[in-house]
Amino acid sequence: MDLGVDWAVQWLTLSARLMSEHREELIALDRAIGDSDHGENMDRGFRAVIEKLGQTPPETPGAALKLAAMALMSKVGGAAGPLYGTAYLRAATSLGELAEIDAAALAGALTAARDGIVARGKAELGDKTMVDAWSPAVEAADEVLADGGDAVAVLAAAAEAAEVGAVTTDPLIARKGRASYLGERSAGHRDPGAVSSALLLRAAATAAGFPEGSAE
Amino acid sequence: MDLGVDWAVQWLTLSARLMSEHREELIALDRAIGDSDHGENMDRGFRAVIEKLGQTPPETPGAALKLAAMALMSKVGGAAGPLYGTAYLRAATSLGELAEIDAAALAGALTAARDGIVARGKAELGDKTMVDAWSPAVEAADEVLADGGDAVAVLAAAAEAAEVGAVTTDPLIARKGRASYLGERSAGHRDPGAVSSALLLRAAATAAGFPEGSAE
Amino acid sequence: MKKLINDPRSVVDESVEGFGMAHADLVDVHTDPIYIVRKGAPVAGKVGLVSGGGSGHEPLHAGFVGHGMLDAAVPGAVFTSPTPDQIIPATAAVDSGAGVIHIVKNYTGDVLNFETAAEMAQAEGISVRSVLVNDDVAVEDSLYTAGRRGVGGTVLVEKIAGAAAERGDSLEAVAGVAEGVVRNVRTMGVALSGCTVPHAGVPSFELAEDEIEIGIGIHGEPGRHRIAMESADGITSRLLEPVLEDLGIKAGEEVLLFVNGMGGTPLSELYIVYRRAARILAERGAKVERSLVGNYVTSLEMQGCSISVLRLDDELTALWDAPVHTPALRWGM
Amino acid sequence: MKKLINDPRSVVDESVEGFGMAHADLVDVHTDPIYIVRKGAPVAGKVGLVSGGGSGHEPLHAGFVGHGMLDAAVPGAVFTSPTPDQIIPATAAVDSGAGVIHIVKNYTGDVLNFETAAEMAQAEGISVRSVLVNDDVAVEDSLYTAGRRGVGGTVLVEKIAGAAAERGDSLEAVAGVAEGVVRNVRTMGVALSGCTVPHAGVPSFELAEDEIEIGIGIHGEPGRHRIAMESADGITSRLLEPVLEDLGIKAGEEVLLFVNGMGGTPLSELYIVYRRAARILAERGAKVERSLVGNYVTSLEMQGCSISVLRLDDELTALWDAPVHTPALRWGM
Ligand SMILES: Nc1ncnc2c1ncn2[C@@H]1O[C@H](COP(=O)(O)OP(=O)(O)O)[C@@H](O)[C@H]1O
Ligand SMILES: Nc1ncnc2c1ncn2[C@@H]1O[C@H](COP(=O)(O)OP(=O)(O)O)[C@@H](O)[C@H]1O
Ligand SMILES: [Mg+2]
Ligand SMILES: [Mg+2]
Ligand SMILES: [Mg+2]
Ligand SMILES: [Mg+2]
Repeated sequence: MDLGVDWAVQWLTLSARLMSEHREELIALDRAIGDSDHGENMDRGFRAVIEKLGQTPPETPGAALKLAAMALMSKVGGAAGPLYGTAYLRAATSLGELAEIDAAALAGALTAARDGIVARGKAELGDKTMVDAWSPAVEAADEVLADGGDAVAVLAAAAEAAEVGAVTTDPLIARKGRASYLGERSAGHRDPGAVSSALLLRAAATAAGFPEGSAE
Repeated sequence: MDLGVDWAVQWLTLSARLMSEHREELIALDRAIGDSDHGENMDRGFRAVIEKLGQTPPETPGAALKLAAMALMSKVGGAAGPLYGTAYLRAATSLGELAEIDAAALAGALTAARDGIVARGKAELGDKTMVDAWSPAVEAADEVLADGGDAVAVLAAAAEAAEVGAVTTDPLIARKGRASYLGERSAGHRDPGAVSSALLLRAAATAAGFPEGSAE
Repeated sequence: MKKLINDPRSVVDESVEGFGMAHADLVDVHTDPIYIVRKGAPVAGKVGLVSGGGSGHEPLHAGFVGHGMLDAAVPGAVFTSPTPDQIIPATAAVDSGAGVIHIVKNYTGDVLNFETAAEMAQAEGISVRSVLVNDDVAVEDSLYTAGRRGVGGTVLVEKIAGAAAERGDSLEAVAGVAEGVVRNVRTMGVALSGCTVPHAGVPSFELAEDEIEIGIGIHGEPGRHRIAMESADGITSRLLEPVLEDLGIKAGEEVLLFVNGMGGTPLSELYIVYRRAARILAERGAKVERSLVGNYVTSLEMQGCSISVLRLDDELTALWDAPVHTPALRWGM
Repeated sequence: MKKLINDPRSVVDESVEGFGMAHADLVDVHTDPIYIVRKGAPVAGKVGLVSGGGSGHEPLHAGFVGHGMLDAAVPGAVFTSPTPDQIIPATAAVDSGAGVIHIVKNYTGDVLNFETAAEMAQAEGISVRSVLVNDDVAVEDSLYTAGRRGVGGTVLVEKIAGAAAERGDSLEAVAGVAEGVVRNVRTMGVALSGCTVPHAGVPSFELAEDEIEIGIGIHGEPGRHRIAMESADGITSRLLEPVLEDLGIKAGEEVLLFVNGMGGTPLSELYIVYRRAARILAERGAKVERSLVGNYVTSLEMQGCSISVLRLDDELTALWDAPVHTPALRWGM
């Protein structure tokens, strides 16, 4: 099953709901090794996305992601704003004008998003950042694609891998972003950006109908 | 038994000890209805008195009290500094050059001290100030004198009455000093200056040999 | 309560010493007894301005010693008024022959100690005039109190009287200007937390997470009453309305609006209070011609603020605008 | 944690609005997106200076907009760097054609947002140069960190670069001056308490009654390590020694000593720290030629301080002394 603009809109809508529901949790994670704002930033950013979606309904998945990129870039701030902004913008560019996205296009968009984050933030795997969620997600997506899975399966695998990836940040010592100032004291805490990334990918899978029935 | 310079020096020495021992208690009383400094002020003041006593040993009771007055005036600060300074100065003036003080001279000195406090501070009985300790003390001293009591008995009665007087400040609403800003919220707390006054008069009686044997 | 101090007993000495080192171009610090004098004082022909009071209100008073403001400041122990043996030499040090003004906040201790010092300075041949600051509308000025306290408005009195002295006004004229400010300034304050006097070691009072003290002074003493926590806008009305009522501010009048931090409240919050206060004044038709926002008359690390309003006229505005160069207030030079 | 606010979501908007009302003679406040511009900007022929960052550090940055310092300030949410859609119009508003400098504190968020904005402003034809401030010696500048943070030294960079811009230096020259300050300033900080971000509602970290955090940044983040409480003198050595070592200050050198309060520590305590720091410098034979003591780069109501040392030369001293007229720093005019 390919995914259209409805899926993209639903993804962003679910993302906003998850960011609002997990706002306090993300703030608490960021308090431990950062500055207590990640949940507030993401919540504010996705509220803006929803507002923009209402004003100018997009016509393609790519347009929806571009709109999200702009809203995130101008409303999230901090490190996460430009990183997510770039990720969504690169994904949008990779999707181009496509009305329906198949598994290959989707995996390509995920790769573009991850590469955008890396290009901007220069973080490597294991630096205890959102890259630790995105990289395994991209790898899992590519595997499913190679195995002939469909778009929904690609998203499901990506979401799963991102969640595992977020958990793997627990013992790491941060080398990028604000948590790196803590040195060894950053170990033993989960990276907030990796958690928000996993939530966003989970929203993408749910919007595509996985695991709870099909998206409207 | 008449009282000489040894008594006066002993009085001041015991006063310093009591101020140091009751420092925290006086701070706590002042915290409730004032600004948390009375115990610190009195302790600092009487340390200065002791230092001066060591430098220039006085020859008469009056000289001892004058020395104390000067030290208190220059080291206590706040409301209590000028009030006690005036009290001790007026008492010293009233005693003049006397080498030995009898009951009458002593009662006169206590009256002069109390009048000095009233002249400076303009507080009346019941205003919840140190006057509520000094006025009953002076009255009790005068009664003992009228009944033919000696100097030690005069001091014992004064100390007793001052303690009772301090307790009577509990329910009062303050009308003078910092506690007056609290209005009705000042009721239910004991006035710190009345308590320090009672302690000082208790020291005078103890120095005179009442109740625990004679002073050295 | 942790503090950046070495010993509670040496807090004032060491702080004033550091202050003197940091501002050696502006002040001389005298020790034993301790007082701070404007560099080059006495200024020939100029009336000397001396103020003082307990420590713990920094930058008041030492921070306001310098050109166009105080000639000397006399710090007592924390929250304890200074003693005559400090006030007298400070007074003598700034007397050029033109006389000296004592600016005294209305507290029993300050009044008694300055009174004694003034008497003794007079006896030494110095003309001394005392001006009492009592701007706190939280306290009723009645037979049943020690009278209204001197609080935030003190800094306005010191600045404006300082400008009058600097331009060469006589002793009586400077005193008249200072009294004019006192008549036209009122203040009210709020505490969101108590503060901890170093030698006491425990907070002056404890407030629950939903309580605030309205009508506080500047010595960590409890206020007139305790109420439930409110929004910044609500608190601002509560403070400002009695100030405006007591002053009788009418439409068309010009004022200086002063939002003062008690020491532990971020500047950003003071501006939120300023915003609402300026709007209330605008709604009443009053014109905010000058403003001051910041920590000027503090209570150690207390959280809270006070709002002062000064009714301006052309004379007061000009004196406010006159150059001032002190560690904590500086403009025009 | 009680705060003088109305709604955690409107703290920055309302505070900046109040700031604009209180300083209407010096600044214009733009809303949606929010940024603050010097009155009369762009100044013809002058290089524009823009800085910004998360809110919660007041008076940084808006308090330093005015003659001789910043042309614009761009405040983000509390402790969150601002976004390109704020930075771009602020940059455009202060460009007279001579180009604009972005003074950026070295945090991933600030760097990325300013980088994006600079790119886009360049695309619109504005010459933009970025200067990165990274004065915090608590953080090792290595492959394993995001590099040293920008902290207290930022205000010195802004003042001195502002003076260079005001005297008419070119874009490259102003950038060179700013980079010279960055090379010669180092800072280290301590927290005696955490601070509470309004939208978070709980303190950024909790310290026991006998613990302090050494090597903190300015965002309420924990420091490099936690130690037992010490005397002010002990803490001062702990902060100052690494600063001096990193700078390599030698006998005979001239420095500016800056003791900065984190927001909740009384000024009197900052002077106690200053006293010890000045003595340590004197013992090393360094000359404290200029000083600054106060709350300039804060972390909301955090208790603690930072110590910065700037190595001076005649040029930097002259630029430091040049007139400045902003809400929070003013002299010479
Ligand atoms: N260089 C980087 N590369 C990738 N991700 C990063 C980088 N720096 C920070 N992050 C991510 O950003 C998250 C923090 O975002 P946020 O709290 O919103 O911003 P800030 O750190 O500016 O307060 C971190 O948890 C981390 O996942
Ligand atoms: N006008 C007054 N007359 C008599 N005693 C007074 C007066 N004002 C204050 N006092 C006394 O002074 C005491 C407070 O002393 P202290 O705390 O040392 O000074 P301050 O109030 O200046 O902090 C009060 O408890 C009260 O007994
Ligand atoms: Mg963060
Ligand atoms: Mg007291
Ligand atoms: Mg006192
Ligand atoms: Mg942040």
